[in-house]
Amino acid sequence: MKLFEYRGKELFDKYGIAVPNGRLVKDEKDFSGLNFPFVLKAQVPIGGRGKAGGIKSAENLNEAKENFSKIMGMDIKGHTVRKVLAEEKVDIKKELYLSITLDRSKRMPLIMASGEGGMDIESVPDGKIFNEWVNPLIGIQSFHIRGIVSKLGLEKEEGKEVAKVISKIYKLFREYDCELVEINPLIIKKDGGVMALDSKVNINDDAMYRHPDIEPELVELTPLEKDAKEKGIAFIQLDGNIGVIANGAGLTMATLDALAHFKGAGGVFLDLGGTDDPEKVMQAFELMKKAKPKVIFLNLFGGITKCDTVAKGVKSVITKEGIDCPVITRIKGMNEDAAKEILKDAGLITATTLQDAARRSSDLAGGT
Amino acid sequence: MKLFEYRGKELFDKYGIAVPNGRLVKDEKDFSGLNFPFVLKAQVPIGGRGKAGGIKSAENLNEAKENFSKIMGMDIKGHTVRKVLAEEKVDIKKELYLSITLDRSKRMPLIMASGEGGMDIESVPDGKIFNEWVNPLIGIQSFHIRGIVSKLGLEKEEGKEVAKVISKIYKLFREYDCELVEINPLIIKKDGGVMALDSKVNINDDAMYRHPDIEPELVELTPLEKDAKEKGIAFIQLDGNIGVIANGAGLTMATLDALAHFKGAGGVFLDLGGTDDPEKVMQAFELMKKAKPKVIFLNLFGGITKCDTVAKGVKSVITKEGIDCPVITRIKGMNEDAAKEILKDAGLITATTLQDAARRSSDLAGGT
Amino acid sequence: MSIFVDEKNKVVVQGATGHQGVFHIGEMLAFGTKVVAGVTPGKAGQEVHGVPVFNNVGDAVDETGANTSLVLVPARFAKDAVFEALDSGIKTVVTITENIPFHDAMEFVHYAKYKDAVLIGPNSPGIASPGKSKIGILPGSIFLEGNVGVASRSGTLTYEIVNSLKEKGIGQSTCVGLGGDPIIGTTFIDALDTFEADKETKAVVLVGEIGGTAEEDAAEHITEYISKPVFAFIAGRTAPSGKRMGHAGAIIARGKGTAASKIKAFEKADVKLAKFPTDIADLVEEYS
Amino acid sequence: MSIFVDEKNKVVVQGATGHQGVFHIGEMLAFGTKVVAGVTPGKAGQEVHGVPVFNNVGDAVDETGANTSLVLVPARFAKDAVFEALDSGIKTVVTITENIPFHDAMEFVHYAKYKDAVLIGPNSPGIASPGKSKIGILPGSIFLEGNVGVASRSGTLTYEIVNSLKEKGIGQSTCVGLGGDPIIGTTFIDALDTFEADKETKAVVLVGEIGGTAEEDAAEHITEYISKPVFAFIAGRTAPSGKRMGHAGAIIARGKGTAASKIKAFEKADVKLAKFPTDIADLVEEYS
Repeated sequence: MKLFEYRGKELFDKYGIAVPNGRLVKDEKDFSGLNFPFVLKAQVPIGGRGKAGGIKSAENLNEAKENFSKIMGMDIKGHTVRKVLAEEKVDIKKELYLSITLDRSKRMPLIMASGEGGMDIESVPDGKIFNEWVNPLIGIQSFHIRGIVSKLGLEKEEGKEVAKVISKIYKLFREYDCELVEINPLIIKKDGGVMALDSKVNINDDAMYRHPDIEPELVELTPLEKDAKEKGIAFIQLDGNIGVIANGAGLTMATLDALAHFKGAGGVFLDLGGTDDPEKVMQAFELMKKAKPKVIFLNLFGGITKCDTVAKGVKSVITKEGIDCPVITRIKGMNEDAAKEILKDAGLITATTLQDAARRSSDLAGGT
Repeated sequence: MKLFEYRGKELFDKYGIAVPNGRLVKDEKDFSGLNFPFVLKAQVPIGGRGKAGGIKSAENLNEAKENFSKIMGMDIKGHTVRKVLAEEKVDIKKELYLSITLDRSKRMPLIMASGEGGMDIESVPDGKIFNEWVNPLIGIQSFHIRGIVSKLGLEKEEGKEVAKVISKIYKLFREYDCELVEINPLIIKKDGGVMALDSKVNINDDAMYRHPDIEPELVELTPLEKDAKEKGIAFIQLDGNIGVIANGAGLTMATLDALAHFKGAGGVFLDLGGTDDPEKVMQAFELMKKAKPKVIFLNLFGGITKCDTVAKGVKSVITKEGIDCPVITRIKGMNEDAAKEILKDAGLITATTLQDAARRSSDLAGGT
Repeated sequence: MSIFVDEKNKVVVQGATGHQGVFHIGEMLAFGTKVVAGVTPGKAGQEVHGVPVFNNVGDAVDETGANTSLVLVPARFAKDAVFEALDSGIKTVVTITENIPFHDAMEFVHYAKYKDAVLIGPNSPGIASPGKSKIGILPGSIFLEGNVGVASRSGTLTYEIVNSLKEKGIGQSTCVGLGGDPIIGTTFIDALDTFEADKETKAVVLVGEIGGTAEEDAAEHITEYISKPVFAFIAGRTAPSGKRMGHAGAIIARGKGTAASKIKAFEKADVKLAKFPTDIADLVEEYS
Repeated sequence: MSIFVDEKNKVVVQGATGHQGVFHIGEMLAFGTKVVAGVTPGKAGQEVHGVPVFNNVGDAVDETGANTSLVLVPARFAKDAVFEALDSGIKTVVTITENIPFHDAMEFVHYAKYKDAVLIGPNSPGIASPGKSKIGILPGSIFLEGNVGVASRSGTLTYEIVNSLKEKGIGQSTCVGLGGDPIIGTTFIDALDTFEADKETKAVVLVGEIGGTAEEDAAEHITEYISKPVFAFIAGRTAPSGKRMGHAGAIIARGKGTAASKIKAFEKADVKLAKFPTDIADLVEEYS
């Protein structure tokens, strides 16, 4: 789960990492007590807000009011700004980059740091990024921190302060089951001291049960996706107009890919998983209907799951509630013949192969 | 460092392990507020105090006074009782044994538990002791605790409480760098709940720097041993009358063994270590003199250490301060000839072999 | 031969008495797998399809000689279960459980290495060596004994591919489901090395998907170390960036993990790529 | 041959610029040891006897190809130093540092196993393969090339024994100081197995002492697996119970770890025991 910048900074504060003096502002009254100049920052779960006009500074109250009203409610890549963070400006001596991510290949946390912060880390040359991997069996050790800090070209006292921050964010990363903690920029202030000017904190969804203090916000999901998540259904809205229901994430992805081959475009990714529970099938279809696809493509492979059981579930939904778009089905595996009979009986189109079904779905949807 | 029972119980309390209501009592005034019956327990850094009369119960104030005066100041295996713990009696339903030690062979903490507590664990048959080893790379896990608790023959609720205690003492064991944590007996109370009636906690000396909250007491050392410890000299008082100074713990032990072969008995184990620093040599000799051995046996092997340098140090001590017992020396290794000259010059006896030196020392000391 | 599992694997099922446990113990027994024990704390003495249940893995190992574990416990108990298996001397651990916190998985993946044990998963459908043993929740009906090795990050998609191999009479030496999580024990590289060393295996099929760089790593490895022909299918060519596509591991993050990158890497390594999952069988058939 | 170390070991010294570091780098170079790097944080660019100093082990490995580390840092930095060596790919770590907290040692001993590395010590005087390499603080002058293997828990006592072997013209294949701590990496059993496999080694000398059951474990192991003649000396026959005799590991605790028990175990395993340290040489001479 991605945390908004301000919530990430609350965690930083909890771990003793300095952040600028600031607060969420809902209206002008909230400006009182903050010293000018300050910065107004749109809280959105996505990068690139600066370029989109989501960050503006204010030298005085008028400017603050004006810029606040510009930012609040604006749209940044599909996300409406509902929260604005106001933060006092800080005199910057040096900007660094610091993050911890999961290295999937090494199966370890990876600490990355650079003496060049404040810009997109992808644009920093590899030679200027320093990496340390932390084996989870031993956790962070002094040598990891020394290995990074000694290469950042810092003065001795600065290095000591940065070392402390690394140790603290690792603790945060580990204790809050993070997938990502990023500080960009981490700054050395003109008057000394180290401060996190931004925060990106991403907590592993599957570990949220261990962190009851983190209120879930699911800011990056659409309303239907949130609904699906609560129901435990893997459901993702995409740009196209064909709703794909399949069993298994890989098969669902492969089905979307097959559509693309025939110029069709998936509008929904819906993975039924291993279930043939009629209740779950019904919930899935209901969600799919709400997404209003032009065509629904049901692609099943029955391994352990029996195709006819799923088909019965589908039939009962359709019989009970009706369906207002064509449904193409492609069924393979355990009891596939019985399943096809049931689906035909429910008025659905049964295709023979994945290619055939994908072609027909794409044609019906009218291409992209 | 061995902690007194009452200090171990303070740690138990810190970790949420129940202990009887009690306190250290210095005189009769301290009895007020404690409910009868209670138990008076001599605080000594050694087992077997019960048999020695160091534990007595009190049903009323008179008995308390009487027994207190019996225990305070008594001698238990060479340890004078200077502290007495008074504890309210508890109704016992069941007595268990629980400990964590270091398994040197497996290089892991070993949790041991038995449904038969209250007696010396060595007298419990192996089949009734259950072991779980905790790999330090993963620390304690639920399965370790289940593995033990499921075998103790406890009722479900009792098992849950004991499980909590195991988890807590492991935490204590790890966080306080313990070599040993033992609760014998750990009791199930008649009115439910689990309580530690005794405590043995032994903290690794080399890790004491991490535990500034634990005041060192070194209760098991003699005054001269304490003095030596502060000076960083490996010095142990033994029952015999020959003071052995050698370099290296193994060589010093082997020298003591050699004396025994000739019916001599070591009175002091003094390991000079790798030093040839005259200051250290002088300190070592001063300590040795205070121990008043009948004979001093100096056994040196010079590897990196140069024998003549040590010999010079010895000579200067003896020249400056004199020595009131014979000193037998056996010198081998780097620059041994020069060293022998120096020692002869200082009036010391130089033997040729270990056996020769050991025989002569034993003879001079007059056997055991 | 086969890789990782064969008739010598004596399986203890952790989480034996739940719905899934009972069902799959039956399925595995029907396949011929030597399921010798189940474990559910507090349920010692029970039986599942005649298989004795123990309170803990240590007891199961002592009593039955189990050397392999199938982990079916809920996610929040999975780390404990894998550690227990490894500390009880189990040398092959197949972890089906999904939704295990990544930090837990990182710990037990490395602990398995410390124990010199093979860890498959988590979030794996299991592993099957047709004619010998099936450990997991893969359907037994899709397999055919033969000499194509299959390693996959996916479940149903793999069943589909294996089934299409079977329909063309192409059998499998071993089919291993590596798991759909970002942090897994056995990787494509491990599977490739083991297939390469396995005399029975003549060709390898890899089923990859978006997320991470496992396929890119595998492609490099193939160029350098693998002499047997490799076929691959990559799912998720049309997946958008930043969305988890069902599997916890199937996500394009910060520009990394795209299907395009994986396909390019495989092409460079002369791996034959299929457009549709069912095409794999045609490619393998053409080759042989 | 020899065990654990030979002319292929390229040594980085952790704690290179302290008094001990400087002295022993000189001694090792004089012995012929390939000391290729030193490490002291913040001292990169310095040299010790011409050996370049780096800020960290990773840099030293990258620049010099070091594959072996000698740890001479103070006790409270030792765990970090050993972890650093292991994570930098060092495959042989010789730890001289004494007074390391046991819990630290437990962690890095098992981490060394995870890394498939040989860890000698802590509280070891080091290891020497005469004519090839000496890594540690053992005096170079006491050795002679030959075919007796020596493994010991002690320092000076071992020098004495090795020296007496040399005086009789009996050379050593390798002399390894296992360390005087209760928690050590390489044990008697490890050393015995390696000496058994080493063609050059014809006989093995073990120098044990009170504390723990390493000698009893070794005795059992000898009966079962070791065909070469084994000689032993045990120090501490007169040591009282409950006192640490200089070494952190030399303590009879709760009735365990007595010399009597060790001597009995060795006698049962047909190990020839010496009464005085210097007798070992006579026993070995008689045998050969």
